[in-house]
Amino acid sequence: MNLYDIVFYFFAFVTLASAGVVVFSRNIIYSAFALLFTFFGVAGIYVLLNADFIAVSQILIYVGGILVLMLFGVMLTNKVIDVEMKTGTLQTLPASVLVALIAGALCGIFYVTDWKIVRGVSAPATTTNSLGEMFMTTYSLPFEVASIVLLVALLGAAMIARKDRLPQIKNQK
Amino acid sequence: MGLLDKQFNNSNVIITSLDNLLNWARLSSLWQMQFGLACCAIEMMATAASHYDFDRFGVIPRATPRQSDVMIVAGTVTLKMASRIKRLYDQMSEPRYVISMGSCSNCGGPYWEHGYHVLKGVDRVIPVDVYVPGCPPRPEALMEGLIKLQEKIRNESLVKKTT
Amino acid sequence: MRQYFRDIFQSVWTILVGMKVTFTHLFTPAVTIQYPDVKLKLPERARNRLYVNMDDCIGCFQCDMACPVDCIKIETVKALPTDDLGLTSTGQKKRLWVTQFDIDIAKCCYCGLCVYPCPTECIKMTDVYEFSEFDRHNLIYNYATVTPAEGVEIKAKAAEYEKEQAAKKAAAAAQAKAAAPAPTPVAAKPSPPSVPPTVPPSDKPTESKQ
Amino acid sequence: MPDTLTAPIKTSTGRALRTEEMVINMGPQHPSTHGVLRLELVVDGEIVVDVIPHIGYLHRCFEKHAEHMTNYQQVIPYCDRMDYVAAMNMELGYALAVEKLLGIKVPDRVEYIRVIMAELQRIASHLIAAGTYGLDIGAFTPFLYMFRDRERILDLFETTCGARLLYNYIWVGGVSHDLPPGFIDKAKAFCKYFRPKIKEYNDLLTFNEIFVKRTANVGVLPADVAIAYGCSGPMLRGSGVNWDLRRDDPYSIYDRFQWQPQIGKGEMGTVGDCWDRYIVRIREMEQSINIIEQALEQIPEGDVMSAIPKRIRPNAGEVYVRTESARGELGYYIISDGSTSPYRVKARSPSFVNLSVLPEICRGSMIADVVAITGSTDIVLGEVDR
Amino acid sequence: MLTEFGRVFIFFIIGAIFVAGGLVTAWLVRPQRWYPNKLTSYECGEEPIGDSWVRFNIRFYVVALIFLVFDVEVVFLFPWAVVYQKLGMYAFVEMLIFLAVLLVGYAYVWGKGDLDWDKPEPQIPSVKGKEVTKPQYAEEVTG
Amino acid sequence: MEQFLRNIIDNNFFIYGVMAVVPLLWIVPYALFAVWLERKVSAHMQDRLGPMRVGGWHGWAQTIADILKLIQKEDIVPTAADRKLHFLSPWIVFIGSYAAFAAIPFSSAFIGSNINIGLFYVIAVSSLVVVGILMAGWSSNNKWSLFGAMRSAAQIVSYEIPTALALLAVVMIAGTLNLQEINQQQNGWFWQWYLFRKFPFIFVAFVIYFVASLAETNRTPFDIPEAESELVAGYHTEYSGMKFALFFLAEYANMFAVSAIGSTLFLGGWNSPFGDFLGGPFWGVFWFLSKGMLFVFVQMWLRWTLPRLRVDQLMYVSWKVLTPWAFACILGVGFWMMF
Amino acid sequence: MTSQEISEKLKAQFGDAILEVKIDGVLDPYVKVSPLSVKSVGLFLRDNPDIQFDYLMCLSGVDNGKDILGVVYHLYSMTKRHKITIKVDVPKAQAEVPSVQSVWASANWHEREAYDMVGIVFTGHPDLRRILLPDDYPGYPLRKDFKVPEFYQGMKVPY
Amino acid sequence: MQVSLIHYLILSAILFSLGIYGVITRRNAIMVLMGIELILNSANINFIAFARYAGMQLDGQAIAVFVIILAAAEAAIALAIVLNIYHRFNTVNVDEISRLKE
Ligand code: SF4
Ligand code: SF4
Ligand code: SF4
Repeated sequence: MNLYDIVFYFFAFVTLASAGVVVFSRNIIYSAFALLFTFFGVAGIYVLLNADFIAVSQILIYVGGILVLMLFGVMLTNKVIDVEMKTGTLQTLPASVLVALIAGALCGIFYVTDWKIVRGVSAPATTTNSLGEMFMTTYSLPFEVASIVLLVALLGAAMIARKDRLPQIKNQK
Repeated sequence: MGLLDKQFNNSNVIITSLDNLLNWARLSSLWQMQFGLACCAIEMMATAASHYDFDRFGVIPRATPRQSDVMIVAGTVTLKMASRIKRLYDQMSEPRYVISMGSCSNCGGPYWEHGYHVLKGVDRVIPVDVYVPGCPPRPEALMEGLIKLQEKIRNESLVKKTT
Repeated sequence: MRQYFRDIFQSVWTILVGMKVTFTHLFTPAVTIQYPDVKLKLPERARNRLYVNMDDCIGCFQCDMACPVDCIKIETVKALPTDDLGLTSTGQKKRLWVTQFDIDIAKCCYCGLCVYPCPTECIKMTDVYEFSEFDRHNLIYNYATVTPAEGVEIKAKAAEYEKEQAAKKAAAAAQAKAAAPAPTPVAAKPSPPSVPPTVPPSDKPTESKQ
Repeated sequence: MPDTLTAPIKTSTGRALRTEEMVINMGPQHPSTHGVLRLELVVDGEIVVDVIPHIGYLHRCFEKHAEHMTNYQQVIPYCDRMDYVAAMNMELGYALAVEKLLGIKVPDRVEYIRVIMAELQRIASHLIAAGTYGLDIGAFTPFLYMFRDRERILDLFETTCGARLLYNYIWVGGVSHDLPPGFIDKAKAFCKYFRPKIKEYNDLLTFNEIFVKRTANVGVLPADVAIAYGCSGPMLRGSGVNWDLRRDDPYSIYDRFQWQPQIGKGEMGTVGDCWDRYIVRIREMEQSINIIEQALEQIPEGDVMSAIPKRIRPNAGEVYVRTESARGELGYYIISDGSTSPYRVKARSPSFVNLSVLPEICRGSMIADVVAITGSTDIVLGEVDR
Repeated sequence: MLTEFGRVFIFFIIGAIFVAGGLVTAWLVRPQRWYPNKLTSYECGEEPIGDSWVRFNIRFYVVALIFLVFDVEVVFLFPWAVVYQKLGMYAFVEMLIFLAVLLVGYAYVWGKGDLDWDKPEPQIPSVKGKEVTKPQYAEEVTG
Repeated sequence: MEQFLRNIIDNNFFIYGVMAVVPLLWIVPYALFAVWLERKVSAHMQDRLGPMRVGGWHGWAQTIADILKLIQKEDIVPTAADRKLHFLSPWIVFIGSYAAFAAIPFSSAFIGSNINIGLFYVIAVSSLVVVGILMAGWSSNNKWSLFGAMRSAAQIVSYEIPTALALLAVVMIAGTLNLQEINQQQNGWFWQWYLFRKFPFIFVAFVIYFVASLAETNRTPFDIPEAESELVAGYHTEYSGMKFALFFLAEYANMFAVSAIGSTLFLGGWNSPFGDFLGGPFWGVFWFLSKGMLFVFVQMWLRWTLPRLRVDQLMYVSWKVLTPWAFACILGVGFWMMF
Repeated sequence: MTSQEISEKLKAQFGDAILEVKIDGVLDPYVKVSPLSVKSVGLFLRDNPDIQFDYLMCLSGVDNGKDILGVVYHLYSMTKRHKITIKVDVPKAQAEVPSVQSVWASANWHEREAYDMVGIVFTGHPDLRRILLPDDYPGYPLRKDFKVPEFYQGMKVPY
Repeated sequence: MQVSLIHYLILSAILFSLGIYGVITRRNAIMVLMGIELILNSANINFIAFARYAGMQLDGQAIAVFVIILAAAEAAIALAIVLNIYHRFNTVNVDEISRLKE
């Protein structure tokens, strides 16, 4: 057991435990905040996999962006004293069975498959540079497509979210 | 249960020096609750302003009771306000101190006789450590009250007083 | 569009102007008076704690009446003809024992109205402002030169004297008009408003300085 | 799912809230309510839907005290304590009212002293108003500069009457002390010192773009609304109404001086916005300096105590006298029943009336604007609640 | 072998240890005298009306939505900026296209006012009430 | 286990640990000093003196007393609050701002972790703070806290864009995200600093970065999340004692972190302004810290000069002023480098 | 316009509702009107183009003794620059006066204050609550027969 | 056991299952979204693990970046929709919504 392994188990534990909280917590705000630790743990996993750029992007986008968005969403749509806050669950039993099956199957498949592990692939010194080059060259089309996706997301989100947002201020008593 | 909740029966060097240190910290950093009631509050503001500068004593105003150490009741406490003052005092975190500034909060001041809506002394609702007389007290007087309070804090002790 | 650029320019410019002002003040000497170390000399007319020169007080109640707050409490007892209370500095003869002269400085509003009517100018406002207390009751200042015990004694004496006088008078009256219905000498001395001092007599020494 | 669990929350006027609204209490202990005002804000996000002011946290029973005093003179300390930042102006109004009731004419020197004091006090008061206004908007430093300069005025007052804040100086029929020796020079020196300071405030605060953006077009109070609500003083002048009791209903000797009432012109936004009210105060300070300088030049010699009546005992009757205090029209309605103490004194305090328009101009603004608007009305709670 | 990121991780740990240390020291020293009134929520001395856990208004939201998109864009821009010098013209043009597309969106949301924090138009009060006929003000009053 | 221990020793674990503690040794005294400095600076700007009495000379011990006092303060968790989250949020806020120090090069010889995407990392990790603040505001169940947190989150989130874009302009020239390398590129006299290259684009970028960083650290004129005159104390209204101290510490740590990034990217970091004069790793620390403190001083200076903006104006500044100008800078630099 | 003319106009318009006019021998001339007509008088005074009392300077509640309460309106015209005082007397037992809040908006708080202090009920007032004193405060302090309560919410009131 | 590809794969599998579980069982729309985020994360772990161990090289990472970006776009749109729905129906409960739609 070397340090690498310990760190891996640590992050794996953080990820899974907090993911568990996300899924099983009855309080949606806890779920949302637990998501922070999940994302963080996953970022740690990425680092262990030599994907530093992705790890940091993960923090930037997931924690700084998506999570904040989720938190806002939760705060905008829920009252803590509501019944809704304690989100109801449904079909817990069948779901558990189903999910257990999926998990088992996946693990099994992963386990039995003889992955062609390429040894000795040392990580490039600077993933960022290489990634940048790849975006500009190999992946230039997806890159531009991404911009379109983002544009659509921007327009769509803004359009959907926009509503008659201004409250009616009555000047009459 | 923290240290400050304890009462030692006899003192020793450690306790005394700890006492001194903690007391020193407490008395040097009395954050004042930003809270003025009436005319005295204007003098309190003047005390904080350039000419007198409360900051020299380490007193800075904090708006929330949770972070303030000393409540300077500056002005007339009315019946309507008394319960609010009580609540604010309750919400302060310990250790906390109260300076009653001016005649009004000492005992109703000029309103003690006919003031049907004036609480005759803030000590009817919250415990007061130092009374600063004056109507309004000069800024210097308030500072003197503060120094008195510091004196009082300096003499606080973790050792149980054998009385 | 022009507005947009104007706003940006204005903001930057006015911010710089403001920064200049604060920066110059960084180097102007502070106006602070470092209180416990340096104390301002208060002007002559400063109105702070009251002081009563009891040697001069003739117990005329003028100050009490003038006070809007009613924070002066005076109690006088007629002096016996045998007592010599001395003269005030203005040469007036004092005829009353001032057995109690309390000023509740905690109630006082420092308006100074009590100062003007005093015939002997013995109540005045001083420049003492540092007199905060841990206990509110210490803020009741009793200026009377007679101690409470002495006061009781004086009162007793006065009552006795009154009684004597009344008895004498009654006797005289009885002598003079034996036939006439005697005027009932009611409790001759209207007992002084025996309001007990609202607070126990303070252990504070009577203010005698200044 | 509808909110079945929670009963609808109601404001103190009984209005039930809509789902996204919430009620916040701003005050009585809040850094920017200038004392113990409490504003019940109904907010929708950051937008203020309604404001319900609650006052009375400093109701000190002035009117009852006035009735209980043994003579008219004793009311003056209580007048001081109504508007404690402009105590001289409060005294002046009361003294004038009682003098009118008595039919006394005071000596010229007294009139001049009163005007000087009242104008100095107006400057001191406007300094606090502008300083705390800066504080409300978030600028800390101008506040301290203004307090620094105010301290000089207080020094003048202190040498004159011995008190820094509550003076009991202007008496019925006179003033309590004559000017101390050297006062006139000191006052002149102050005027000279003060003029350039106004520029400093302007540089630091008034024309700061952030400050302008925060206050211009915010809390617009049109002239007709201002009049209907009985606003007065800088509040009314800020709305562009050229109205100053010192000029339009002259009392004392204000007609002897050259000066200009200042009105809001909507330089930065709409007429009657917060910035206008603020600038009116700043410019009024300049005008007050003008008046003081003229008065200091013209002041005659004389006795200040000669007209003080030995015993104040007006005939039965009543009088309403109004003066322009630092906040606006200060009226005293005094009923005398022929005894030595007033039968009824009602103080029509400017802040009380000015404050009543607050809900009108706050509706539909943001929380930060409420702070700005409240600050610009420059209320003193002692006077609102009396 | 502790990579550079391992060292970053140590920073996290040290930070946590510091917080823990601080809190524990404070816990050792501070008094704890709770009573129900002390634990009431602060609201300027008043009793809070209603809960603060209410639904907030949507306007906090649109900003975050727009932010997210730009955040993502930043993620793309960084690798690009790093290799910009090396790749030169090609990267520049490509990025111009990328930016142009996004700027369209930016212009759109700007034009549609989604970048504005929702702020109602200032409401100017007016004299109201049925019985009112507005009095006319003479010149010298309003002038 | 033995293996593990050996690993630790082999890996110089301790050395790294010590290196990680060093910034802490800087942050805490720095925060104490900065708070003291802030009070002194503000005082002198306002013609007063500031702390004078605690500890003797100019109240140097003032902030030490403050922190010792905060330790003694009772810790209050309101009944209405959510206790778990209330407890957790100072951790996240402090750790978030502390972790940013990992990538900051204090001198050519000292950097917590010389990761090659240092800059990107710093930007990313500071977003942890947002979550912590939201947590603090929400869990307090206090309306002022909630408002403060919402505003704060919206604000930090919005100003992250101009910050990142402004920094991007430098990255384009530098061609690396490694802060140490960026520093090395600015070696030499002060006109080698990026601030003065490609004039005026980088200069504008610098201004944008500075303004945005003010907002990210909630400093005036962008201190609306804790605007005292509006929101009492913002998201930490309900926090007392040590937890509040942690927020406070985090705020000042953040102030220094953004200053450090600013000085690294624009002002040459640990480079001496005068070529080799007073160069070297040791003096590097000196230069770095003094540049950082210069920034901090300017932040204070602004704070005591300016009023604060309103929320909508804040958004205006971010989205309609800073962001477009930052884009313009990027394009400008891009064109300059191409042609 | 002088007070004389104003009062004459009023008399001509309202006749019996004008109970008393006093112009000489007092410092402030006043017109006493019957309680019920006060609102219409107010409207008339405000809207009559010759009078135009657009500014309500002050509204005071008074305890006149002998179980009579009074309301005093001090009016001023910004445009015409004249003033007048209107008075109303009501018996204490049935102290009700129509509200003039809709005539002069500034009356709103003044009336609440008069209600609070003297206990005059202004009918038609949109929001007649106590303004200065707490809602549960006993009594109307500016009445001459007011007794200070011994305790208020457990706090001792007298010294 | 030395940590290798399989560990990561199993980790991602568990994460995936948890995400699925969340999506299936929770009725709150935002909770469903959180589940989806978990699933996307697990997918990303796979990509990067393959990149590291199975010779996918940087391509895996590049794809992961695109996935993150898609996730962001998805989150933005989805949350906007949820909010819109919330405004319409005053609930974010999925069942409730489908009932109300009829
Ligand atoms: S003590 Fe005097 S100055 Fe202070 S509040 Fe009371 S009346 Fe005002
Ligand atoms: S100063 Fe005023 S309040 Fe004080 S005792 Fe004299 S008259 Fe009374
Ligand atoms: S007025 Fe003077 S002499 Fe008379 S009782 Fe008072 S202090 Fe004594």
